[in-house]
Amino acid sequence: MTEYVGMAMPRYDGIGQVKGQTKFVDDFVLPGMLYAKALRSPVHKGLIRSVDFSAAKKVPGVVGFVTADDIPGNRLFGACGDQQVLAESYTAYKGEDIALVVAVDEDTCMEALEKVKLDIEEQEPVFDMFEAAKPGAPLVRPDLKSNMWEFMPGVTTRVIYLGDVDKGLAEADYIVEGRYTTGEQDHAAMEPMVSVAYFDDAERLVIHTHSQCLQFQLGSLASIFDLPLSRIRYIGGVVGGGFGGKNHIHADHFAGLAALKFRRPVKYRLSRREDLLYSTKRGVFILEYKTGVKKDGRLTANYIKLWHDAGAYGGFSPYGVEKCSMFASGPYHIPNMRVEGQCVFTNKAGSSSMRGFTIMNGQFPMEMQMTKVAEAVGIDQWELRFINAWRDGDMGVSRYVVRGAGALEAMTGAAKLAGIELPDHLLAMSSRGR
Amino acid sequence: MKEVSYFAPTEVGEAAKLLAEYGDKAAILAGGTDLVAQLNYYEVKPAALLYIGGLGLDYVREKGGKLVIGAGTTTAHLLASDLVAQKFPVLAAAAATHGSPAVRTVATIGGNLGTASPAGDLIPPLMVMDADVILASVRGERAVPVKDFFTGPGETVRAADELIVEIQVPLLPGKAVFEKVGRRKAQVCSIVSAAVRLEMDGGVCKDARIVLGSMAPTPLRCPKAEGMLKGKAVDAALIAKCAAQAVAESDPIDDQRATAWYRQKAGTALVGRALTKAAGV
Amino acid sequence: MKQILSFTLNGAPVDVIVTATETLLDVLREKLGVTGPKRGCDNGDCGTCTVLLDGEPVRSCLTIALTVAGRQVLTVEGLSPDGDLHPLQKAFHEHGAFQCGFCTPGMLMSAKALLDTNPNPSRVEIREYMSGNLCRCGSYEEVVEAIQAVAAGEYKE
Amino acid sequence: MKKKGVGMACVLHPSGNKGAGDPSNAAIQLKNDGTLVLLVGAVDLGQGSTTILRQFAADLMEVPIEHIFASNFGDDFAALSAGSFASRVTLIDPHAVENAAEDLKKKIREYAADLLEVHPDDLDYKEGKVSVKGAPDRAMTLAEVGGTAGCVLGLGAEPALLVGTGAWQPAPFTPHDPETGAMAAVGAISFGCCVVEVEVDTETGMVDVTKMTQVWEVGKAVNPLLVRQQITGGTHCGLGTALIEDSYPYYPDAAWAPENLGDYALPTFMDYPDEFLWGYEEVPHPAGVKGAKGFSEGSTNGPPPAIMAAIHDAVGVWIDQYPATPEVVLRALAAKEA
Repeated sequence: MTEYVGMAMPRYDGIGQVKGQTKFVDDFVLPGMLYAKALRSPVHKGLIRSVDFSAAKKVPGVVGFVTADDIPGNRLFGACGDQQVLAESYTAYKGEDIALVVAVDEDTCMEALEKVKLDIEEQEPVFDMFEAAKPGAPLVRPDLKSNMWEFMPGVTTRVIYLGDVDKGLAEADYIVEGRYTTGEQDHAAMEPMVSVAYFDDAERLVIHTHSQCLQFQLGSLASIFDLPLSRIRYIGGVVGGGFGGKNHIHADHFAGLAALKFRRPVKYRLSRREDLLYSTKRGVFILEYKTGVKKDGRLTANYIKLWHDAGAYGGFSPYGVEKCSMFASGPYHIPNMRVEGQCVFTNKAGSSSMRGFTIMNGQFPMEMQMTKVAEAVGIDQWELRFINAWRDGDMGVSRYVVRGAGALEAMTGAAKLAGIELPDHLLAMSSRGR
Repeated sequence: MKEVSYFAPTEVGEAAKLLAEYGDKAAILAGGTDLVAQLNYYEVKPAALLYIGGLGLDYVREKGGKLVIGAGTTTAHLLASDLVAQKFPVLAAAAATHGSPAVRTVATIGGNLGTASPAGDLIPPLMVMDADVILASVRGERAVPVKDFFTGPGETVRAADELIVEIQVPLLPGKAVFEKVGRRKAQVCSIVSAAVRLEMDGGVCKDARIVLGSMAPTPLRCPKAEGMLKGKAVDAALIAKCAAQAVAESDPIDDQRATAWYRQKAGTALVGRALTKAAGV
Repeated sequence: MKQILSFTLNGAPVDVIVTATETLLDVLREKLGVTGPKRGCDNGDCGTCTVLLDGEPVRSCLTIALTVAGRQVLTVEGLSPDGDLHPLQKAFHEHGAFQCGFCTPGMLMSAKALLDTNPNPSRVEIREYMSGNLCRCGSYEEVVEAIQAVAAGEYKE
Repeated sequence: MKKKGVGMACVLHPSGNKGAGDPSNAAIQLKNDGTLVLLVGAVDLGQGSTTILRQFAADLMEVPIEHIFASNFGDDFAALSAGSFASRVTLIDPHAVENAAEDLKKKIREYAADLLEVHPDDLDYKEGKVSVKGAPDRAMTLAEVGGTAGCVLGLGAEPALLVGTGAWQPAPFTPHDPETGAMAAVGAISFGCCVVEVEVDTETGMVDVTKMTQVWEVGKAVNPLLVRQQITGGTHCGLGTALIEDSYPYYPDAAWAPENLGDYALPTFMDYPDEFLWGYEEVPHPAGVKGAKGFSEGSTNGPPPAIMAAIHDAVGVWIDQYPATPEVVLRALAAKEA
């Protein structure tokens, strides 16, 4: 029998792609379909005094508006359940959705949006997480007690440790310190956020989605719409690039709410500009490292403090702080490790999962440290990494036991391909044991 | 957007009449690479679109010691033109960095002038050659030196009833060089650009032009820096001083692409490089 | 103000009612159901909407529909009218020159325009010519390889 | 002046949610003609999850791959799966497919046992056929089983819907220990090494990545063509992250946030390394089907530190942040001179 696993073969669905026949969400254009666009907060932080749709309503082609009062179920969503579906009394980042205008086409939506009279009181935003963390700092949202995420009641620092980091640093011959900032990126999938929703013959709400995770989002949508899961047909599976950005709901809730209210097919999509400015992004981490090492190159300790800018809502950020912490010492055996992580709210669009989610934010500083450690000790950087690389049975900071270790194999393979000759004593090492 | 009129005249006179009627309520559509993006994002709301692609303004000719370029000449046409390659190679060098191939097939030199971006790639080469913009209207034609054409970002001396119809480029002697830096290596808006032209006699500079892009509200001539070179033997030390002077004449800002600090630093480097190449030192 | 626009789309004549500000991309996707060209930015930056106009690549999102009156428009749907794959389509598929496929219809049209004018491009010529087509899945290496394979005659119609 | 440098980095990437608790599901239906439909919950974002899960299904059902149609279109069934994130699919979903295949084979044996008048335990399933142990002539093909169960072959047979279902998760969810932060459940970890050569323009700060090598240890390369795509893709994203992309150029201030793909500049063909080498190594992972463990996001992780190390090698400054835009590099050089 042919064995298919291990065989190079083109994508199963590739023919449709090269013929341009694959139906992405925005490719669905239905008879009588309406379009929705969002009224957004013009300020980074504000208190909504009133929204007056009376002039906008008169624009020919306008079908109506959707506000928080039209939401049948939950008015909050997101991984932490703290994000407003539509803002009611406050906005916490520039571009936050306040209402939807629904019309026969997007031109009409835009014309009507210009005529909506939004009375919003601009408040002092806070962008810098160290400012936001100070006692007495302006609150990012009125529903917060402080701008710090609580991992457990009253606990704003997630501590994960193994061994005794103070002892490990005391044992070290060299200590290398560094402070690193990992910037903010956009997923920038070629397909911007979009959704199409309508009711089918059986009165089920059909949603064409580019979701990366149908199950999670279906649950969230059902609670917003107050519909049983079985009343929603959530059709996905064709996605124009996700990279973590489509783990969040950006469009399905709005297309669905408008379809619920007006009982007609509705398309809601973000322009590229809206997508870049107002959708979720990879949030910033700032990390401080203190790495201890013996003269012979053995790592003794790694002490990390990190801060993550969550933006205005929790999303996956608290999870991300923990995930970053668990792997921020790289693929290395270090007997003593301690990570202290904090997650801080600021008045920006929410942070998100993105390719390499929070792992790359920890690998970057760790590898910078490793190169600096090699320089400090005066040891070849490959040798430093080979000596310390995980073997099966080593333990990570959160006490997981490493199985199937392969850092040595990856390094050996890369060196060979790149034309770098490694000494025999390194090539003789095995991930199967130390 | 539904009530916008569309006109596609086939003669300049016809276009001029329409412009006389509509003035600034008409948007002049050539390649559309700037205008249509603005329409897509509801940033402009013209009463009419005046498409000038049918006016026959896509040409490059040599006439009376000048290179005459129709305003509707596309960047791709400039790149393919033997005349441009031979007589005005610095324009081809800039054109090669302009947008991407699918933009260059439609983007026009007149549009690059009319858009009046301080980052317009084709402008610095035109300015180092003392080129003129020819504007036509029902009132007649006039020539405006490119260096006097811009009044601010997106703003020019073109009256609302005037149409850019031609660019006339004196084939001045000397070697001209274009340099540009952006955030990536292709399809990129310049953070800073520079064009220079040096007419050398032995090691001595007879005439000089230095133009900076993205360093001021408009593309900028640097007359004091030019003055430092004229009549002088050009060496590395003078080039360094001159580059610093050119940047001192500019007024860059912080924006999404870089800070003024960076523009000054990189601008100095680009002018220095361009002068070095142009002087052959 | 609505007007009738007549042009040739993938070899067949088309008449469609359009407004002055509608782009070719709007008309293809929303009115004619030709959804191969994608809407990625509406700003000319991404290249997913690239089509050939009289054989030359243009951004359909930056092309006012009325300006194509009487002209020839080719989209990815017109690359393989008989159902057989165009050599570039075959090569893109077999070389894995895309992942999500959203950029592919535009990528293919740029690649066709390149080979139509330069049948034997070098690696750097391919990279320069294709640089206006963005792919976030990062398939650039595979695209270059696929175009090289077609140029080398490895894929016949 | 242009200066050259070389840098490297060794990085990891975990597959699956931290703390686990992220199940996947799959189902395989036998059609009346003996072909199979595989339903998976993993969303194909372009990474090719449907393609590789079909490869697993073909091996597990021992049929030619052309006999399997695969769908990830969501709708009612597939929406049961956690989804495509955390590089989890290659580690987790093949187990669901395996369980679904085992379930279907069991159901096929049970159904065929009645027809062949033997006990199900006396039947072997091999290469798309059930046969009586020791009597290979007494056998039924999948087409015969499917056709009979669908009542299109043979009269009077009992109808049956032959669908195998499967579900799997690496471990039940475990929370962090409140005192130590311990969280022992981790699906699998993959490893990568990135070697980079750069040229740094010391006057403009532009960094040119002239050569990059990325090798990943992936457990099992289920489909080397797709392994390559994941490595080239991560290179694109990692390179943009390292050198170009920035949603807040004046962070922490929100000013001048880029609003188009010209200013939020993604790497173009020209920004990709002039020379790119890739490879994979295989250390079969005990938690994976056939040793597969996934790695795909990870290829983003190596380029940023490797590029910064190369910049340091070239010009002697540490860029302790990303992106290393021309401005960031030039400022670091200016600070070094000062």
